[in-house]
Amino acid sequence: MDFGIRDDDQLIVDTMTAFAAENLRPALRSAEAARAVSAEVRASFGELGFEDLDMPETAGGAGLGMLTRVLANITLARADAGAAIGLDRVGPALSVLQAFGGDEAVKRFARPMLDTPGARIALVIEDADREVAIGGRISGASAWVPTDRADLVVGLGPASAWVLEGGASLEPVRGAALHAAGASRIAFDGPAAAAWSDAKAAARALARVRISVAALIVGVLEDATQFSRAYAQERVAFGQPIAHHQGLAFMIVDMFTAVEQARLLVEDAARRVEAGDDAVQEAAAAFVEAVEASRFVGPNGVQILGGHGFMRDFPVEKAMRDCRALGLLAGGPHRARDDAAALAWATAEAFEEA
Amino acid sequence: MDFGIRDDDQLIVDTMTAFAAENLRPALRSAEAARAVSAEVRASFGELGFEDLDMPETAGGAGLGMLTRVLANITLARADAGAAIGLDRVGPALSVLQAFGGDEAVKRFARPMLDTPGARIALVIEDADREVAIGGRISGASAWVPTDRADLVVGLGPASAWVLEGGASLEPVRGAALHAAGASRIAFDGPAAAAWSDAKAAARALARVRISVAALIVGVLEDATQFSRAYAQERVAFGQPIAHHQGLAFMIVDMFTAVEQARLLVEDAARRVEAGDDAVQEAAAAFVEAVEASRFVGPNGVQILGGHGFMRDFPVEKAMRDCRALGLLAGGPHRARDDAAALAWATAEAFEEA
Amino acid sequence: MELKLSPQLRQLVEETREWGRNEVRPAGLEADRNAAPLPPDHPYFRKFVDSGRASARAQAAEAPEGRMVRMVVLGEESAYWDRGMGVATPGAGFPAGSVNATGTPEQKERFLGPFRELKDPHWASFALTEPGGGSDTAAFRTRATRTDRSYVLNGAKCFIGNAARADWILVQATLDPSLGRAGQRSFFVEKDTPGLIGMKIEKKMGLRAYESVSFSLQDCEVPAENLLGGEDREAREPRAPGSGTGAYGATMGALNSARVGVAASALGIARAALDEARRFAKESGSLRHPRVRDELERSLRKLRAARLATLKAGWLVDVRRTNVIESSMAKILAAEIAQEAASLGMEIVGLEAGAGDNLIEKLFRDAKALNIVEGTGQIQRVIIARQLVGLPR
Amino acid sequence: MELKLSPQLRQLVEETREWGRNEVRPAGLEADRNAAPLPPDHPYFRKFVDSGRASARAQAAEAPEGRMVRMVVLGEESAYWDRGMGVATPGAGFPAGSVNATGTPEQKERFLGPFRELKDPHWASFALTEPGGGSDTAAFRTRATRTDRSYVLNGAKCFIGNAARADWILVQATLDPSLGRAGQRSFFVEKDTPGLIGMKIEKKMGLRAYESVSFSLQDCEVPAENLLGGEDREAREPRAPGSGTGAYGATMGALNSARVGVAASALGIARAALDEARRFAKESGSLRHPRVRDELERSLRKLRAARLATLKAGWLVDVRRTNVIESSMAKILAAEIAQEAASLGMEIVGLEAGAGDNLIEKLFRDAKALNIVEGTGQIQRVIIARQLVGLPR
Repeated sequence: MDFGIRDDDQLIVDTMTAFAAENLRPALRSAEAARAVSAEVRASFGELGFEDLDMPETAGGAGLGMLTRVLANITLARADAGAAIGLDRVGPALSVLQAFGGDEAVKRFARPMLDTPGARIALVIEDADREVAIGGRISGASAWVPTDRADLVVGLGPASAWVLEGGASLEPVRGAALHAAGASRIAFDGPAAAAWSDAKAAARALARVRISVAALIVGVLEDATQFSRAYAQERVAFGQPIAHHQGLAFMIVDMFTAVEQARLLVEDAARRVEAGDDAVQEAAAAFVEAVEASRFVGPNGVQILGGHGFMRDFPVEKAMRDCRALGLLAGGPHRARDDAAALAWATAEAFEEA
Repeated sequence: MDFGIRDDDQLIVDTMTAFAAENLRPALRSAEAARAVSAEVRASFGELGFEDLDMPETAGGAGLGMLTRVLANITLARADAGAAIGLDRVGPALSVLQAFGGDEAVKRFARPMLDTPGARIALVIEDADREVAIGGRISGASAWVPTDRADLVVGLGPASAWVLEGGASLEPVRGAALHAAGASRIAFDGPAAAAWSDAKAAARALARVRISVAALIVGVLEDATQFSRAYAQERVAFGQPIAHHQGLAFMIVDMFTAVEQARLLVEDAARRVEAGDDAVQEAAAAFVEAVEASRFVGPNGVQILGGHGFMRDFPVEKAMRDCRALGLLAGGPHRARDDAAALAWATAEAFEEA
Repeated sequence: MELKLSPQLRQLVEETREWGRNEVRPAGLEADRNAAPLPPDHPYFRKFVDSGRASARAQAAEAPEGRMVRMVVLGEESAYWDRGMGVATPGAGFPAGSVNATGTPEQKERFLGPFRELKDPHWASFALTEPGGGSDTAAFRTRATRTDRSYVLNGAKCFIGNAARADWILVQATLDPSLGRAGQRSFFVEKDTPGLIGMKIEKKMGLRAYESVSFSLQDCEVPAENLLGGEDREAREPRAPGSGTGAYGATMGALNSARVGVAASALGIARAALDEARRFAKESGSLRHPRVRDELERSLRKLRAARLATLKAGWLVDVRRTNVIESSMAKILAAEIAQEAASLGMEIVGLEAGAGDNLIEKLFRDAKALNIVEGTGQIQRVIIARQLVGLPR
Repeated sequence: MELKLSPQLRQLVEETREWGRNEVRPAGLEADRNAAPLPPDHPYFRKFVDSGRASARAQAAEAPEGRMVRMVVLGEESAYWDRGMGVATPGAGFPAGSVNATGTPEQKERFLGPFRELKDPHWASFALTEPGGGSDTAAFRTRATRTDRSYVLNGAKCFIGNAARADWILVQATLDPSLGRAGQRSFFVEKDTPGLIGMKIEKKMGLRAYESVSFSLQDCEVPAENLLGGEDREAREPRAPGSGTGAYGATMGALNSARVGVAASALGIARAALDEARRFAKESGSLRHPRVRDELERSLRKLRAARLATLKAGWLVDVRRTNVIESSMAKILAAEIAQEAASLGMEIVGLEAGAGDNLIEKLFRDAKALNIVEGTGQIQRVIIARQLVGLPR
C-alpha cells in the first residue's frame, strides 16, 4: 500500500512543471490561435527526452510505466491539455501498437514518428471490428481527431486493431477545444500496414488509452480548481474574499474532492497496469469518473469567476471546453460505462490475496 | 395558466391541516407503535367527510378531482404519511376500479368499504398480466403492503386488473416505515370478483396511483424540510444559528428547491388528469422526481439535526424512512422511469395548441 | 412537454418560431462563427426593424395570458433560436423599464421617443456591473459629482450589453458612497460624450452575437437633466440610507422580473440542446440504449420542472404577488438544466460535437452564461436563504 | 474492487470475516430487532472476551502494512458485518488513545490496566458531545471546579457510546470558559460516582447495537488525581489560550485518526449494502437491466474511490505526514457512499426492503449516522475549506 510518488517520477513531474510554466502556459491562447505548439517548444520538449517516456526500452524508448505517463499527462494538461496532446506525437496509439504487436510494432510504427519532425499518429477508436488482413483495404472516416496532421492512422476496434501508413486526408474543423493540438475531420483509405484480431489485446489497449485521456482530464480539472480557488481568495464581494463565503467555499471543497476521486482512480488503474494487470474495469471506471468530475468541475471553474469566467481573458472557459472535449475521446464515456458496468458486478469480494 | 389553489381546495387543505395538527402529529409515535390510527381519529376523519373525497358523485362520493386528492395527500403526509395511508381506506385502488370498471365498479367494490368500520382495500401492483376471467382463480403474494387488514384486494397489471373479495391472508411484518398504516406480507388465493384487460385503462390507473403516492412523498419532504429548517434557525453553533452558516443555508435552499420541483410536477400531472388527459408520462416523471427528491431531502433532514436527527425524539428520522418506503410503492421508481423514458423522447414540441 | 396556450399567444409563438428559424438562428450562427457580434449595419438588424417586430411587445399584450407569462413563453421560444441575438435586438431593451418607471416625461420623450417607431436599427444600454463588482451591487464605485449644471462621472463598467453601439447608456453611479444604496442614481450618458472612453468589446466563450462591453468614465460630464427621474424628484422624495429606493431600489425591483426573463431564456437553450441531442440520438441509433433514454428523460423532466417554476414565478407577478423566492428558484433551475442539457448533448453527439460544427457545441458555450447573468446560482441561493432562514446580509 | 494485502493482514481479514459472519452479524441483527443494545451480560460479549479477540490489536501489529492502513482494512471488514457491534465491543476503545497519549503512569495502570487482559466484558467511555454542542467542541459548557482535593463537575453530555455500562467515563470539561479551548481538561468519572445521574439510553433510528447515552453531572466530585495527565503536568506545561493543547488539543489530535476510522466503517456499510443489492438484483433478474447495472457500477466506483481516499489518509498517518484534508475528504466520501449505496439498495430490493426484514433496510438506517459522528459532512467541509481557502473560523 503506497500512495507516494517515486523519486524518478517526481523529477519528471518537477521538470515538466517548470517546462510547462515557461513554455506552455504563457502560450495558451497563441497556441490555440495557431492550432499548434510552436516548433521551438516542440524541439525543447524533445530535447528533455519526454517524447518517448513510456515507450519500452526494448523498442528504443525511456521505458517508464503507466503511472509515469499518467503523471506526465496530468502535469502537462494542468498547463494546456491541447499542447499536451500536440506534444505527445505518438500518443495513446502506443498502447494499441504495444498490446497487439509488441515491441516490434512499436519499433516499426511508433519509433520512426519521433525521428520525423512534426510527425504524428492519429488514433481512431471504432465501434465495430473490420474483417481485414495485412494489405487489405481500410476505408473510413472520423468526425474529429485532435490533430491537423496524421502520418500514421491507428485504428482500434472492440477486438481488433489496424495500422494505415499514409492514405489519410485531414480536413481542418473548428474544433470544440484542445486547439493547440489541431482539430480535423479525418478520412482514410488504403491498404492495412498491419492488422490484428485479439479481444484481450483490444481491451488492454483501450484500458490504457482511457487511463491516458483520463489523466489529461484530471490535469485540466486540477488547474481549473486551483485557478478558480486562487481567484476566489483574492476577489472580494460583500466585504470578504468570495472564497470565505461558506457556500462558495464548500463548492470549492467539492470540486477539489471530485478531482481527487478521479485522480485516485486513475492512479490506481495505472498502478495496476504497471503491476501487470489489464485493469480493464478499473480503467473504464476511472475514465467515467474523470468525465463525471469534468461535468461538475469544468462549469464551476467558470462559475466562480462569474462574468470574468465567461471571457477568454481567463483560462477557465478553456478548461471547461477542454475537459468536455477530452471526455469524447477514447471511445467516449458511454462505451466506458458499458464496459465498467459489465465487469463491476462480476466481482463480489473486496479483498483478494496478494 | 393558473398556479393557484381553488377556494374549495383551500378550505379542504385548511381543515385537514387543523385536523392533522390536532390528531395526527401528536400521535406520530403512538400510532407507529400501535400500527394504526386510533379508532377515534378515524371516526372524526370520516365525520369531516374526507373519506370519499375523490370518489365520483355518481358513485356516491364527494366527486372532487385529482388535484384535490394531491393536496389532501400532501397535507396529511406533512403530519404523518403512515396515518395518511391508514385513513385513506379505499386508497389509490379507487383509480384502478374507476379506470377499468367506471362508476359501477366503484359503487360495487369501493363504496361499501366506507360503510364498514375499519375496512380497507389492499392494492397490489404486478409486473405481469394474469390471464383470468371473472370467477377464475387468482393466487399470489406480495412482500409488503402498508396495511394490517385487507377486505378487498385489487390487482393492477401492465394491461389488466382484477378484484378479489376475501381470500387474502396478511402476515404482519416489521415494515421499514409508514407503521401507522400497518405493514404486512400478503398472500391471496380465490376467485376473481372482477377481471379486466385494457392496456390504456391500466396506464391511466397507474398514472393516478403514481400521482397519489408522489403527493404523499411531497408531503413528507415538505415536513422534513420545514422541520429541519426551523431547527436550524434555533440551534446555535459557532456563534450563530446553524441556518446562518451559508453552507447549511444553501443546503436548505436546495432541499426546498428539490421539493418544489417535485410538487410542481405532481400538481401539473394532477391538473392534466383533471383536464381529461391520461398524463401517463407526466405522472411517471412526477413519481420519479418525487423519489429522487426523497433520496436527497430525506437524509439531509436528518443531517441538519446532526446526532439529534438520528434519534426517535425527532420526526426527521421517520420522514427519511417514510419517504424512502413510499418510493417503493406504486410499482416502484424503476418501472416509472421506464415508462417516463419510453414516452419522454416521443414528443418533440414544447407547445401545443389549446 | 406541451403547454396549453391561448390561440393568440400560440400565434405569437408561431411567429417567433418562424422568424427564429429563418432569421435568428442563422444570424446567431454567423456571429458565433465570426467570434464577434454582427456589426450594427448587418442586414439582419435592418430586416428586423423593417419586419415591424420591434413593436411585437405591443402585440403580445393582446393575448389573455398575463404579461409575465407571455414574456416567459415568448422568451423561451426566442432563446431557443438564439439567446445572443435576443440581447442584440435593436431597441431600448433593458433600460426602457427603468426609464418608463421613474423617468420624467421629458426623459421618456427624449430618450425613449426615438425607439418607439424604429426606422433604423438603434440601441440603448444599461450599465450597472463593474470590474470587481458582479452581483455585489451595493459595493459599486462609479462616482457622480454634482457641479453647477451637470454631473461628472468617474469609474468603470464591464459586461455591458450593446454599449458600444448604443445611442445612450443608462449608467449607475453613486452620489455619496457613505449612503450605500440610497446614494445611487442613474444617468443618461449619450454616445460620444467626452470622457466615455476605452470601449472594449470582450471576447467571450459564448453568446457572441451581442456586444459585452467594458468602458471607463473619466471626468465624463452629463447635463443635470440627464439624472434619471430629474432633480425635482430628488427634492420631492428624499431617500434615507437603506431605503431601497434610488437607482439601487429601482434596479432590485426590476430584477425580480429580469431573473424570470433570464430563466425563460435558459429554458430555450435547454430545449434547443435537448432537441438537438434527441435528434442526433435518434438518427445515430443511440436512442435505443436505455441509458441514453434515461439521460434524456431526466433532462426533459428537469426542464419541465424548471419551466413550471418559471411560469409560476411569472404568474405571481401577473397576479401581483411576491415572487422573490420563486424567481430566484426559477433562475437556478432553468440555468442549471440549460448547462446540464448542453453538457449531456455534447456527450450524446460525441465526436461530431468535438469537431465543433454541431449546434450543440455552441449551446454548450452559450448556456454557461445563464447561471451567471442577473446573479449567479450562488447569489440566487443567498436571496432565497434570506427569505427562508433569515440569512444575514 | 480488490486490494492486494500482505498474507498476514489477509489472514487477519479472514479471521475478522469468519467472526463477523458467525457472531457479529447475528448479534447485530438481534439488537436491531430488539431495538435495544444487547445487555452487558449477553453471551456474545462473553464469547468475544473468551475468544481472545480483545487483544487483536496486538496481533494486527504483526502485518507489514502501517498501523493505520491495517486499521482501515480491518475497520471496513468489521463494519461490513455490523458497525454497531463494533462500537459495542468490550474494552477501553476510544478513550484508550487519549489515556495512553497523555495519562500519568499511575492513570495508565489504574484505568487501562484492567482492560489489558480482559477476563470479563468491561467497557470504558469517552464523553465529549453535549446537548446543543455537536461538533462545536470549543463551545462546550460542562464545568470543572477545583476544590481542596477534588474537582466538581457540572453539566450534561449526550450521544455517549457505552456510557451506561462503562467502568469509567473520560469526561471533557472546562476549568475556565474564558480560556476557550485551553481551559478544557479530561476527567475520569467512575461508575456510580455520586452526581453522575440521569443515564438515558437513546432510541435510535439505526446502529442500535450500542448504547448512545445522555447523562448529567450534578456536583459530581472526582479526586484531583482523576485529572487526565495529572496536576503536575499542569504546572509543567502551562497552556496559553488557543494553544491547542489541553483536552481540546488532545481531542483534535485524535480526530484525524478517528475520522479515518469512521470512514473505514462507512466503507464496510457501503460494501455490505452493495453486496446485498447485487445479490438481490442477480437473483431477481433485475441485474439484466442496464440501469441497475449502471447504478451498481456508479456506487462500486464511488466506493472504490472512497476506499482509496481512506487508505491514503491512513497511509499518510503511517508515513507521518499531515492528513487534515485527506482524512476529512475520506470521511465525506465514505459516509456519502454508505448512505447512497444503502438508499440504492432499498430501491433495488424494493418491496422486500419495505417489509423491513431484509438486511438492506437495517443498513439504510445504520448508514446515516456515519455522516454525522466525528463531525458531519458540513464540518468536514469547513475543516477542508480552512486549509484550502483559509476559511476563517
